[in-house]
Amino acid sequence: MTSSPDSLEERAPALLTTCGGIDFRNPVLTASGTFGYGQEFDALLSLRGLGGLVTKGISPQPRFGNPPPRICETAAGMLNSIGLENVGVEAFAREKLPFLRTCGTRVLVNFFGTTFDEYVDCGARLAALDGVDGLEMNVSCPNIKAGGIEFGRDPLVLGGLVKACRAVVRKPLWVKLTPNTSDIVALARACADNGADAVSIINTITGMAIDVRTRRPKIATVFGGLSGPAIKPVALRMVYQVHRAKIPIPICGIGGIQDGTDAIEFLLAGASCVQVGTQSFVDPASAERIIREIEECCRAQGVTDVRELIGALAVGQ
Amino acid sequence: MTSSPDSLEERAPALLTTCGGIDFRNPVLTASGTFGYGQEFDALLSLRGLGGLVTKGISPQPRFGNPPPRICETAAGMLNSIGLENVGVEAFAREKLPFLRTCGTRVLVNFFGTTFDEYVDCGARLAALDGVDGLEMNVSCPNIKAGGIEFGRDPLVLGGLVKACRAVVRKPLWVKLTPNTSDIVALARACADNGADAVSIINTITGMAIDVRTRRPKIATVFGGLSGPAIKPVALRMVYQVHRAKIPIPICGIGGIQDGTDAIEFLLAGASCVQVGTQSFVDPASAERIIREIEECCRAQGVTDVRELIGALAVGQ
Amino acid sequence: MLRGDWGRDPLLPRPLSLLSVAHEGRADLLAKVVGKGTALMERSPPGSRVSVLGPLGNSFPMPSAEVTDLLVAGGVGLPPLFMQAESAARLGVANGSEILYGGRTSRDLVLLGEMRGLGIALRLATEDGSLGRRGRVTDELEARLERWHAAASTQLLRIMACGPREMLWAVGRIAQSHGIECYLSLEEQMACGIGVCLGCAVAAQTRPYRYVCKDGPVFPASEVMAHATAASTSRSEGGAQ
Amino acid sequence: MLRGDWGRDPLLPRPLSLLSVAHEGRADLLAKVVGKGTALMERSPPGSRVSVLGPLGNSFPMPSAEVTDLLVAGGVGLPPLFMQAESAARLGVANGSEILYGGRTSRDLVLLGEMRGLGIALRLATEDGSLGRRGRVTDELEARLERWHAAASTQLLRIMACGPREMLWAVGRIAQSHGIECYLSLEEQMACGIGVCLGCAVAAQTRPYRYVCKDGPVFPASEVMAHATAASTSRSEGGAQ
Ligand SMILES: Cc1cc2nc3c(=O)[nH]c(=O)nc-3n(C[C@H](O)[C@H](O)[C@H](O)COP(=O)(O)OP(=O)(O)OC[C@H]3O[C@@H](n4cnc5c(N)ncnc54)[C@H](O)[C@@H]3O)c2cc1C
Ligand SMILES: Cc1cc2nc3c(=O)[nH]c(=O)nc-3n(C[C@H](O)[C@H](O)[C@H](O)COP(=O)(O)OP(=O)(O)OC[C@H]3O[C@@H](n4cnc5c(N)ncnc54)[C@H](O)[C@@H]3O)c2cc1C
Ligand SMILES: Cc1cc2nc3c(=O)[nH]c(=O)nc-3n(C[C@H](O)[C@H](O)[C@H](O)COP(=O)(O)O)c2cc1C
Ligand SMILES: Cc1cc2nc3c(=O)[nH]c(=O)nc-3n(C[C@H](O)[C@H](O)[C@H](O)COP(=O)(O)O)c2cc1C
Ligand code: FES
Ligand code: FES
Repeated sequence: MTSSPDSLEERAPALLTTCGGIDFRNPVLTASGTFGYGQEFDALLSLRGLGGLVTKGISPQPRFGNPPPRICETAAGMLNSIGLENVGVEAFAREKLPFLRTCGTRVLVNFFGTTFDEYVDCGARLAALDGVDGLEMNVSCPNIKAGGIEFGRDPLVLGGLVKACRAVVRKPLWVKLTPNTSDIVALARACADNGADAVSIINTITGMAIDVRTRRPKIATVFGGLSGPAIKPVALRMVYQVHRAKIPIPICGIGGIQDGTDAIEFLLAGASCVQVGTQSFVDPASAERIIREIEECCRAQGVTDVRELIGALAVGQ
Repeated sequence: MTSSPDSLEERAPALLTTCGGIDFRNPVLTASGTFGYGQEFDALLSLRGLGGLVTKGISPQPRFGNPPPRICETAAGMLNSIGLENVGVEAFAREKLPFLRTCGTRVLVNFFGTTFDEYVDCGARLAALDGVDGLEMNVSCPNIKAGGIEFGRDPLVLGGLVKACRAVVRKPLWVKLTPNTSDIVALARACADNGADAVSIINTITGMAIDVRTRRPKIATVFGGLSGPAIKPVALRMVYQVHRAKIPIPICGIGGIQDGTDAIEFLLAGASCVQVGTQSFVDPASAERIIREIEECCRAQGVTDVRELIGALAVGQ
Repeated sequence: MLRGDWGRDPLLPRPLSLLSVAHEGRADLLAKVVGKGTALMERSPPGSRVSVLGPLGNSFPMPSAEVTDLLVAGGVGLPPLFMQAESAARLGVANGSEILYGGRTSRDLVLLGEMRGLGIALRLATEDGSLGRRGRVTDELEARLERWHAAASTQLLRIMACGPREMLWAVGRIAQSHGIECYLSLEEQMACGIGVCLGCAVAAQTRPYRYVCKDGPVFPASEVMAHATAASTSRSEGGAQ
Repeated sequence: MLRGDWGRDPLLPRPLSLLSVAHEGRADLLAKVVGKGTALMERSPPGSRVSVLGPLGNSFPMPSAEVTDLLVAGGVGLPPLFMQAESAARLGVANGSEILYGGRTSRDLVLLGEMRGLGIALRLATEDGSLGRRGRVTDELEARLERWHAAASTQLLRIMACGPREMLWAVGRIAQSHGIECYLSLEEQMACGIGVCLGCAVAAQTRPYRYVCKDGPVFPASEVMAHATAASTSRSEGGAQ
C-alpha cells in the first residue's frame, strides 16, 4: 500500500485498465442480461462514464425464451430462467447497434448458440460488425446435441468451441465460465490454451425454489440461475483460484457486486475489471456509483493507479 | 393436497419420518458443526423435541483446527474454516456420549479422516459405541494423499471409501455430499451403489471474502465454507436432482433452512428429513420453532402425515 | 418500482401502482402488506426516504364522454382504477363511469369515501356479505351486464379491471362473452421495471410474450387471454438466462 | 449476543458487553456504530424488541480492597470496565480503582460523569489532546506505573483492559515488563456465543486455542500473549469445517 500524501489531494487516481485486448476508462462494466442493449439505461446513468457494457446474449436467430414465471427472489439474490430470449444477430445489428455505436463506452456483445456451428456462425457475424469492441461467449447454454449438458462444463468440449470461434473472430474474444463445476481452473485453462483473450467469472449458479402453497417450482422451467450478493463469496473464490493458477489471460470478475468495496475485492483477487449484474435491478445507476466508490477508496488508501490493486491480495504471513 | 376438513381441527398431523434406517419423531435434525455435542443447547431448547441431532465431525485423533480468523459474515450467509477441530473419538466417547445417551433424541455422529484408513478406523470405532444411532460421513475433507482434493469430489474415490466404511459399520451410514461438484447425481449414485443408507445434501460451498482495508482474506486459510440462506437455492436444486434421478436411497436436505416453509421446500423436493445449520447461530431455538411451523403448515394445508410431502413437488402442466 | 433504505433483504424493488397524482409532484400509493417488502414499508416512519423508479408502463385508455367505463377492482387491485376514476373526474366525465369493487370482507374495501367524493357510482361486493352484494365482484359485473342487456341499452360499455389473476381471467371471459372491449392490468414477478431483465413476460396472442413493465401493465384482454402453451416452443430446462 | 428484528441482513447476532446491570433486571449496553448491525440498532425506535442470548462468558476478577485495579479502556472497550467500576462501587472499594480511558478525541470519551459519580479516579487521554493527556491511553498507563515505581509503593496493582487488539497487546507488554498481573478482554468474530461454532478461537499458551465466548472474553494476559504461530500445526487450506 504505497501512499504519497502530497499527491493524494491533487490527482484523481488513474482508473484506466486493460482486459482481454480492450482498454477501459475504468474497471466497471455492466453484465449481460442485466443491462438490456444499453439504450434502456441511457436516461438513468451516464453510459459514457462506464468502463463498458455487455449486451444481452445474442444468438443467430431470435429466441422467444421460456414461459413465465421466469424470475423469483431468494435470500440476497434472485433466480432467473429467461431462456436466452433475444432479438437475434440481424435485428441486433439493425435495431440495437446504431445506438451502441454512439453511446460513448466500450461495447462487448455476449453471444451463444445451441449447436457448435451456431456458436461459430454467431461469433463470426457479430465480430464483423462495426461498433462491436469485443465478444463474450456465454458457454452456459445447454448443448442440444450432447443431451443438454452445458457446452462450458467439460474442458475438452469448451476448448474445442473456443478454438473454433477464435479462428473466425478477429476481435477480442472473452469466454464467460459457468460456476457449476468442480474445477474452474481447468475450464479457464482450456480457454487460454485455445486462444481466448480473457475469461469472465462467473455466470449464474444453478438453483431452485418452490412455492409451498402450490407445491410448484417458483420458476416455470424448475431450475434457474442464481445471481446477486448471495453468490459473491463463490465468485470471488473462483476468480482467485484462476488467478493463483497463473492462467495467462486476464479475468473479468462477476457475481454479487453491490458497491465499490465488492468491486475492489474482485480486483484484489486477480480480476482486471468487473461486471455489475443484478445490482442494476436494485438500483439502475449503481454502476456509476460503484465507479465513484472505487475512486474514493483508491484516494483514501493512497492508490494512484487502480491497476495496483489487481491481484494485490496479501496471503500468508 | 388431500384435505379432510373434519379431522383438521382434531388431530395433530403425524410428523414421524424415516430416513436411512432411522425413525425420527419429526423431520427436523440439527446439522453437524452448528450444534456442538448437543449439551450446549440443552438449556436453550427441548432436545427431546428434535427429530435428531448430528454432532460436530469426529476424527480418530483430536484436532486443533485452523488459526483465526475462522469465520466471517457474507450476504445472507457466513464463511467458516474451523479446520475440523474436534475432541477425537476417545474423548467423544468418554466426555460427550454419556450426555447424548440420555438426551432423548436420535444421535448421528458426523465423522471423517484425513486418510482412507482413518475413515474406516473412525467409522468402525464410532459405530461400536452405544448411544450412537447412526453415522454421517463427512467427505468434504481434503485427501492428504491425493494432493488435498476432497475425498468426496470423485465418484470413484467416494464409492471406494463408502464401500470400505460400509463393511465395518453395522449401523445406519449416511454420506454427506459436497456441492462443489458439477454432478451431484453421480456422487449420490456412488454412495447408493456402495451401500450407504442415505445421502445428506449439502455441505458448505467453497467461498472467499477479502478485507479491502488490510488486503488480506477475511479467513486465515483464504477459503471457507459458505452456509446460510444464501445457499438454499443451490441445496434445494441438488436435492431435487438426486431425487429426480431415482437414486434408491433417501435424502436428508441441508442448506439455509430458516423456517418451516424452507424445510417443507426440501421435503417437496424429495428430502425425507432436513437439518438446520447456521440458523441455530441466528437463533439457538430455531429447530424447535421450525418443527412447530411445519406442523402448522401441515394443518393449514390439510396434510395429516408429513410424509405425504416428501417428493410431492408438482412439475409440468 | 419502489425500494426503501432497508439493506439487501429483500433485494429487489417492489412494483406498485400509482393511486393518485396531485399537482405539486406528490404521489400517493396504496399497498397491501403481503410479505417482507410491504411489511417494511408499513413499518417505515413517516418521512422515510425511498427510491422510486417511475412512473413506468402504460395506463388504461383515457376516459371519454362517449363510453361508460366499468372499473372492476379486486382487493388490492384498486389503485390503477382509483387513478382512472380520478382522471375521469378531472375530465368531468366521472358520472359516465362506475366502480365495481370487491373484496373478501368489508375490511378489504378502502377509500370508499374518496371515491364517492369523485362523484363516481360505486358498486360493492364482499364474499362474506359484510358490505354490498354477497359474492364476488364478477357476480356484480355479470348482474350489471344483465341489466344492460335487459334494458337493450345503446350505451357503449368498456371494462377495465385490476386484481388477482383468476379474477382478471373471469372478467376477460365475461367481457368476451358480451363482446365488450376490455382492458386488464396484470401483475407478474418483476426485477427491473424497464424491460431489460425480461422477467415479467406474459404469454400473448400476437407474439410469444409481452412484458408487464414495458408493454403493460394494461393489456387489451384479447391480447393476453390467449392460452400460454403455444408460446413455449423454445422452452428449455432452466439455468439458461 | 444481540439481534434486532431486522430480517436476515445482517444474519448473525452481534456480541455486546454488558455496561451496567440494574437491580430490576434491566441491563444497559453501549455500542459504537461501526457497521450494519450497530447502525440498525441505532435507528431502532425506543421500545423495539431484540433477541438476547446471555449473559455469556466470564468477567474480570472481583474487585478487592487489597489491590488497586487499573482499568484501562480504549474507545468502545469501555463497557466491561465500566461494569467493573460499578461493582467496585457496589462493594465499597471504588476508591481503590482507577479508570484510564483513551480515545482519539474528546468525542470518543463517554459516560465521564457517570464514572465520576461512582467515586472512581479517572485519567483520560486523547490522541488529539482535546481532553486529558495528549497521546494514547498506554502512555497514561506507563506514566502511572513510573510514578508507582518512583514512589517505591508497596501498593499491589492489577491491570484490566479492553479495547482495540493493538492496544491490548501493548497493555499486556507493559504489564509484563513491570511484572504486574494483567487481564485482557478480547474480541473475535463470533457466530454462536456458546462454544459450538468454534469461530472465536484465539491462540493461547496452554493449549492451541481458547474461545472468546466460553473461555473469555477475559483472559490472563500471560495466557493469550503467546505468539499464535506454534498453534497452526493442523492448518489446512480452507473449506474444511
Ligand atoms: C405492475 C404491478 C403493480 C402493482 N401495484 C400494487 C399496488 O398498487 N398495491 C399493492 O399493494 N400491490 C401492488 N402490486 C403487488 C406488489 O408488487 C406485491 O404485493 C409486492 O411486491 C409484494 O412484496 P412483499 O415483499 O411484501 O412480498 P414477498 O414477501 O416478496 O411475497 C409475498 C407474495 O407477493 C408476491 N410478490 C413478491 N414480489 C413480487 C413482485 N415483484 N411482483 C409481483 N408479485 C410479487 C410473491 O409471489 C408472494 O406470493 C403490484 C404488482 C405489479 C406487478
Ligand atoms: C465479546 C465482545 C464484546 C463486545 N462488546 C462490545 C460493546 O460492548 N460495545 C460495542 O460497541 N462493541 C462491542 N463489541 C464489538 C461489536 O460486536 C462489533 O462492533 C459489532 O459486532 C459490529 O457489528 P456491525 O454489524 O455494526 O458491523 P459490521 O458491518 O459487521 O462490521 C464492521 C466491523 O466490525 C467487525 N465485526 C463484525 N462483526 C463482528 C463480530 N461478530 N465480532 C467482532 N467484530 C465484528 C468487522 O470485522 C468489521 O471490521 C464486542 C465484541 C466482542 C467479541
Ligand atoms: C435476468 C438475468 C439475465 C441474464 N442473462 C445473461 C445472458 O444473456 N448471458 C450471460 O452470459 N449472462 C447472463 N446473466 C448472468 C449475468 O451476466 C451475471 O453473470 C450473473 O448475474 C452474476 O452477476 P450478478 O450477481 O452481479 O448478477 C443474466 C443474469 C440475470 C440476473
Ligand atoms: C461453523 C460450521 C461448522 C461446520 N462443521 C461441520 C462438520 O464438522 N461436519 C460437517 O459435515 N459439516 C459441517 N458444517 C456444515 C453444516 O453441517 C451444513 O451442512 C452447512 O452449514 C449448510 O447448512 P446451513 O446453511 O443450514 O448452515 C459446518 C457448518 C458451519 C457453519
Ligand atoms: S421487470 Fe424486467 S423486463 Fe419487466
Ligand atoms: S462464538 Fe461460536 S464458539 Fe465462540
